[in-house]
Amino acid sequence: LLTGCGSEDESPGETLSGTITMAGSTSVQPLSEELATAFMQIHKDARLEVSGGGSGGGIKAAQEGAADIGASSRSLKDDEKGVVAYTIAIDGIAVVVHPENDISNMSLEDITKIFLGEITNWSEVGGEDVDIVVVSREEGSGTRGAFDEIVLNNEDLASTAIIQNSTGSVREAVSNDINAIGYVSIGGLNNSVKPVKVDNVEPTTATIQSGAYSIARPFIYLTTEGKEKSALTQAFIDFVLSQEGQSIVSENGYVPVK
Amino acid sequence: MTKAQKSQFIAFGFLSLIAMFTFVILLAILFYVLSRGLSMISLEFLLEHPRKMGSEGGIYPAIIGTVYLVATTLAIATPLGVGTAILMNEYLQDGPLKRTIRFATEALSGIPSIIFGLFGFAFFVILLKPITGGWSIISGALTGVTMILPVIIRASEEALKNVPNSLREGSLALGTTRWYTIKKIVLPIAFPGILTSLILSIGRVVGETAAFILTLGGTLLLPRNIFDGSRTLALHLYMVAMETGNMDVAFGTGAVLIFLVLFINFTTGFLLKRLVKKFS
Amino acid sequence: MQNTVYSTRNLEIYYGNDQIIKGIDMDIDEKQVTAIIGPSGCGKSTFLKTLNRMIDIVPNSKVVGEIKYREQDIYHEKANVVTLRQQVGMVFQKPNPFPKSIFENIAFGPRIHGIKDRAKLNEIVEKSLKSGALWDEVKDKLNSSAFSLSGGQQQRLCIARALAVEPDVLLMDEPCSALDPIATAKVEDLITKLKDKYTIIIVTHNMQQAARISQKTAFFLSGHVIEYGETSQMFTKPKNQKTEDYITGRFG
Amino acid sequence: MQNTVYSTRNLEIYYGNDQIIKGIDMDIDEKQVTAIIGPSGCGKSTFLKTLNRMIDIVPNSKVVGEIKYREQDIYHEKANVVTLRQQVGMVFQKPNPFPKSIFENIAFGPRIHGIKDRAKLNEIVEKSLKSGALWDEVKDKLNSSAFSLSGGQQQRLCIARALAVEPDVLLMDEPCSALDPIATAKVEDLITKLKDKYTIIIVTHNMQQAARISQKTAFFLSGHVIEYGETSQMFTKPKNQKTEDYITGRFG
Amino acid sequence: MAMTSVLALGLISFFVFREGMPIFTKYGLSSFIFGTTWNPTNQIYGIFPMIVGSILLTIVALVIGAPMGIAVAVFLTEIAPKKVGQFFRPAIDLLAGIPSVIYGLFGMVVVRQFISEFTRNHLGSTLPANYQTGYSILAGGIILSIMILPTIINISEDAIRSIPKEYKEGALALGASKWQTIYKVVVPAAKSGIITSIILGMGRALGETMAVIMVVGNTVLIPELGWKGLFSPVRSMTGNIAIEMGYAGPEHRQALFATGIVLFIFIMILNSVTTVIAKRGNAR
Ligand SMILES: Nc1ncnc2c1ncn2[C@@H]1O[C@H](COP(=O)(O)OP(=O)(O)OP(=O)(O)O)[C@@H](O)[C@H]1O
Ligand SMILES: Nc1ncnc2c1ncn2[C@@H]1O[C@H](COP(=O)(O)OP(=O)(O)OP(=O)(O)O)[C@@H](O)[C@H]1O
Ligand SMILES: [Mg+2]
Ligand SMILES: [Mg+2]
Ligand SMILES: O=P([O-])([O-])[O-]
Repeated sequence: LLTGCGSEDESPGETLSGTITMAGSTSVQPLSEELATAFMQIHKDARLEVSGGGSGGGIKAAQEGAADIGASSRSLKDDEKGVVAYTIAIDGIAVVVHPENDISNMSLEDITKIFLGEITNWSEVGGEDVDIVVVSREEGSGTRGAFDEIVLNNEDLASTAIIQNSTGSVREAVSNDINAIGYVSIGGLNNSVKPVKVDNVEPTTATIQSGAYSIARPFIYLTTEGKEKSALTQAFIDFVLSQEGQSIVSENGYVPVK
Repeated sequence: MTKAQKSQFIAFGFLSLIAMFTFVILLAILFYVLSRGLSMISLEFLLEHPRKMGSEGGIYPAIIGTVYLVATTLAIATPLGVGTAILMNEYLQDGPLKRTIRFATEALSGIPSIIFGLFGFAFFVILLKPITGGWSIISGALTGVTMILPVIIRASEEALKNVPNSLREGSLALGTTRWYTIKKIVLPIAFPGILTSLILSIGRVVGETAAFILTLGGTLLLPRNIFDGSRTLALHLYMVAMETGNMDVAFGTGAVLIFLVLFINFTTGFLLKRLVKKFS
Repeated sequence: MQNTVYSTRNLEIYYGNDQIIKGIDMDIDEKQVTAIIGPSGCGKSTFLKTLNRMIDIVPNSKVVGEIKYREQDIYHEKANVVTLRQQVGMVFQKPNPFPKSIFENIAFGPRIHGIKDRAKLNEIVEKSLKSGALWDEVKDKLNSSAFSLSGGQQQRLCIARALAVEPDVLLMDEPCSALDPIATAKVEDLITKLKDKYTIIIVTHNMQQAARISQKTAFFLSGHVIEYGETSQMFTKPKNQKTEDYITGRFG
Repeated sequence: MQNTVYSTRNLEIYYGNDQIIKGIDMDIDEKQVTAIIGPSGCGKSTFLKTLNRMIDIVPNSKVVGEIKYREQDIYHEKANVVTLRQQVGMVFQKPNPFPKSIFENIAFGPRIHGIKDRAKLNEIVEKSLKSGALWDEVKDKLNSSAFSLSGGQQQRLCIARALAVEPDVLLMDEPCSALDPIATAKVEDLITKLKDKYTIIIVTHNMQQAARISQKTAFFLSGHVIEYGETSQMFTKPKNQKTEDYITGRFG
Repeated sequence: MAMTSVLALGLISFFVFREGMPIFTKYGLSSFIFGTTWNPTNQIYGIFPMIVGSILLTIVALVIGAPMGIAVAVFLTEIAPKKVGQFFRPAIDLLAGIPSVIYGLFGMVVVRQFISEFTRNHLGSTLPANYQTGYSILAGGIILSIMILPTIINISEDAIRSIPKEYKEGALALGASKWQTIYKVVVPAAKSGIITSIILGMGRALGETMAVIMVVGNTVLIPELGWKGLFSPVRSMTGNIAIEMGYAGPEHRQALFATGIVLFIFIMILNSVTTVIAKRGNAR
């Protein structure tokens, strides 16, 4: 049982084997799974363990070397040092409501007000006369960080918001509640929730790429600064940024960076 | 009816009702989870690898991960736990040492699992990463050991206590040493009880999530050895439900877990019955 | 004059802070039956357990004073308790056979003392069961569980088990109190036979039993030996008023 | 000629498949002490427990035959066991006070039988404790825990507790076997006093006790009544050889 | 070897305290415990809402679970025929063996949904919107109450069974009915064991993590006073740790370990209370 727990022992040129662990953003996670699966199909002896945790954890894991690759779904802040960042994709954040909610378009301003708690009833934005249930992500989430920055200008979220700790559970909470509003990675959309247009712009890869849809953020892979990457880690990052890797990115509904 | 009889009638009726209600709750939970989960269970579900973060495909790696974790945890915890129990019950007299161990064991058994998780994360995952490989089955198992140790110690002690003292006296009075008496008389009799404690702790490991979410890593890949990260069935259920929202897979996993628990309980029940038989 | 097997001097025994035995000087002779009588709680069992140091396993027990077994101080720091217990067998109030076969119960002792040879073991088992007056009743079912025996048979099995390690002394703590009259009679017969070869010290609640089987009797009361002497004399003309009160049933 | 309180006919009692009492016909008289003696396991306690149907709570117990208490068939389907137990009090081998105060122990019975008035309760408690020969010893600490009393006091408390519901009969199962000689003497005195007002049926292991306090004695052996008659006669000239063997201590 | 558990306890305490203490020294104990704002991004760490949340969840769980558990224990020990008991025992063992995530899943899908529909349909006009989602103290309390049932039942049952049968005989022989014997003698005598069972159940409720996360909404919020508060979403201390641990930056992580310390101390207090009660019980 006592074999291969490190990735340091490969010399380049041989077939790639060993383990790398990736941790962090739950928004990046589905994409990472796809990329890792494709990569492991080429390199049968390689093992890429993908786990969640959230962007904050991903950054931290990369800084400390707890994981070989950290994943974040927002850009780094100025004080987040000690890591090397690779942007691997651009992702939009879709504002979602229950599929039976009549509203399909909202202004960015209204969305801001709803999440700040200044608008509390759907009738104020043209819907039925019922209270709005706000669903947000937890502290440390990259999606939340990006959303707070772009939509809330870093003001405080309404204190009454329901907090869910992954893309999937926000989607679940909104899909179960006709009065709810939330936000998720567009790669995490499915038909259990309805994305709304923001200022008449639909959240799609095309509108994000063109810049017309403004609520977007990068997906970033991070490695520890000043520590030599293992051949496997390097090979994986190279693969992700390659033609092949980037086509997987767009196949999964994200905007490629190359 | 006299007054006393009347109030007895009412009280007993009421208590019986509550008891039935409890029973119904259990049935409702079981029935609900199984009715939604059973249709998911198939050979493919059990033997395939998951796809799309677990929302498609099967749960094979989680099954194997569970087996690995349970085996590793027990392999470490059994000698420690049973050994401690023997020491506590057969050798140590009341004194500071015994009291310290007793205190520690009791304190450990009361600590919430999330604290074990915090500790396991800081100690086994981060600090001992060069040895444990960070998030890995061994990190999870070592964390699990700290959790189930009190269960094993206490239940084994109980089993040892149930060995009538007269048998120890009988053996010692023939001029045997303590260890010989333990080996030849006490342990064979206590064996079913000790085994029961081990199986109980399997249940604990199988059902635990909070401690393992911070120590196992939660990868969907099949573990190859104990230094690989992994996820257990319970962790898989949680992650699938929370990250992907695919409740069918979650309930399918839940149904498998329930079968596992049923199996565990059945086995302990069987062992306990044997134990009882031996002494009556 | 017979040899002295045990002699105690200023023997005091404590459980925690409770003094149970309060200074006993007593010499016990070889190859006869010495009975210990006295009301419940007076310390009979405690005293008996001290003679083969079974009291060691009682938490917080403390023994002060001197006990010599065949001139050896058994509480000397170099004393070997395993050897002592091999020489001083014990039979308990409730029969306590091991949950094993009849054969294995008897063979248990010899095995630990190193006898492995099957033929030899067979021989010991037969001999011990015969000495225990049980052979005829069990010879056809040596491999049955000891629990299949009746209470009286179990008690004789325990005696046979003690005999199998060839002891010098047998301590018995109310060996008949869980037995019916017929089983009691058999065990009493056995004891009477055994006294030719072994020194027997027996605790009993049954005055008549003491009178029937013992040569010497000690009357214990609250941790003291009130009277100790020839059984025949003690039951006919006790010297002490308390002894008389006790044996005539005025209390206890 | 005295009134008969109990009469049993063809009484058989079983635990599961074991027949413990094997057909007993016995009449027990009013306002005297009837002692039941016999070796351990012969069924004394079982018989006693049947008289107030406490045996009902033993799982798998079965009673066959007839027991009449003051002309009433107590096993009749309409018989009220609560009333029966109120009339037939019981005192157990080990004193069993409730973990409550002395006062509450005595007041327990009256309370469940509906007495709520505090003054009335006070009066009953005092009277019962006096009848139980305990009043002087505890009158200043009625609110202390019953466990603070000595064993003998606890046993008298239990007797007083039984008296507090004004019973007709008192059943006592070896009430002194856990007591020291002095406490025993006090309880025996008490019993002797009580027999003027109550019918007392007492199981005892102590032959002298039976001789001292009872008017009639029944000797039980293996579920049969071997001999039943005047105590004085039975201890001086028993009719049956087995009785003689037993009371002279030849077995048991 | 026997020191393993001592070592484990020592290590756990050491690590949790070492990682968590800096927060106390930096921001002060009282602002950490009594602060009502939790905003790690801006270095504001107040866990008072989580403390309140944990306590309220525990109270609701006990209010529902304790009477039920004790009732079942009394039923099983004193009333139920043996056959019924044989039915129940495996059922309770099963209840104890079901992993907490299954309770969480059931709670999330069934209980939460039910509460949500109930509030929408019947209390829609009186409750604020975020009290109508079903993610609530009530949902958490219900799930926890089921989860603590086996603890309460088993330990109370043991306590009741270990009452010397002499007490019962004493009462019955005085002509008490079975029920009078139970509530006047048996239950009072088993009191310390029953209280212990409740405190242990309390510990279990306070320490439960995953099932709680799944049903309480995890909002950092002090619920309204009064019955409406039942429907409020909350976050527990355990939930706070589990949700944010993965994400945490250095100081944020310390704050989570500090939450662990507070939880740890709560549990230690409960443990000592049980020890004291057990001692008192034994002393009798
Ligand atoms: N392990 C123990 N710890 C503390 N006290 C004990 C222990 N064993 C016995 N005692 C107490 O010591 C005293 C003497 O006990 P012992 O068993 O020697 O009495 P005994 O004469 O054999 O009585 P019995 O006839 O009832 O067997 C009693 O008061 C008893 O309660
Ligand atoms: N609850 C029970 N179930 C089965 N058998 C029992 C039960 N109680 C007693 N017995 C058996 O019934 C027989 C008579 O018991 P009982 O208690 O009546 O004897 P006793 O004459 O009172 O003896 P002692 O003097 O030891 O108290 C014994 O063989 C005993 O083992
Ligand atoms: Mg004794
Ligand atoms: Mg009896
Ligand atoms: O899980 P996140 O991508 O929101 O950090």
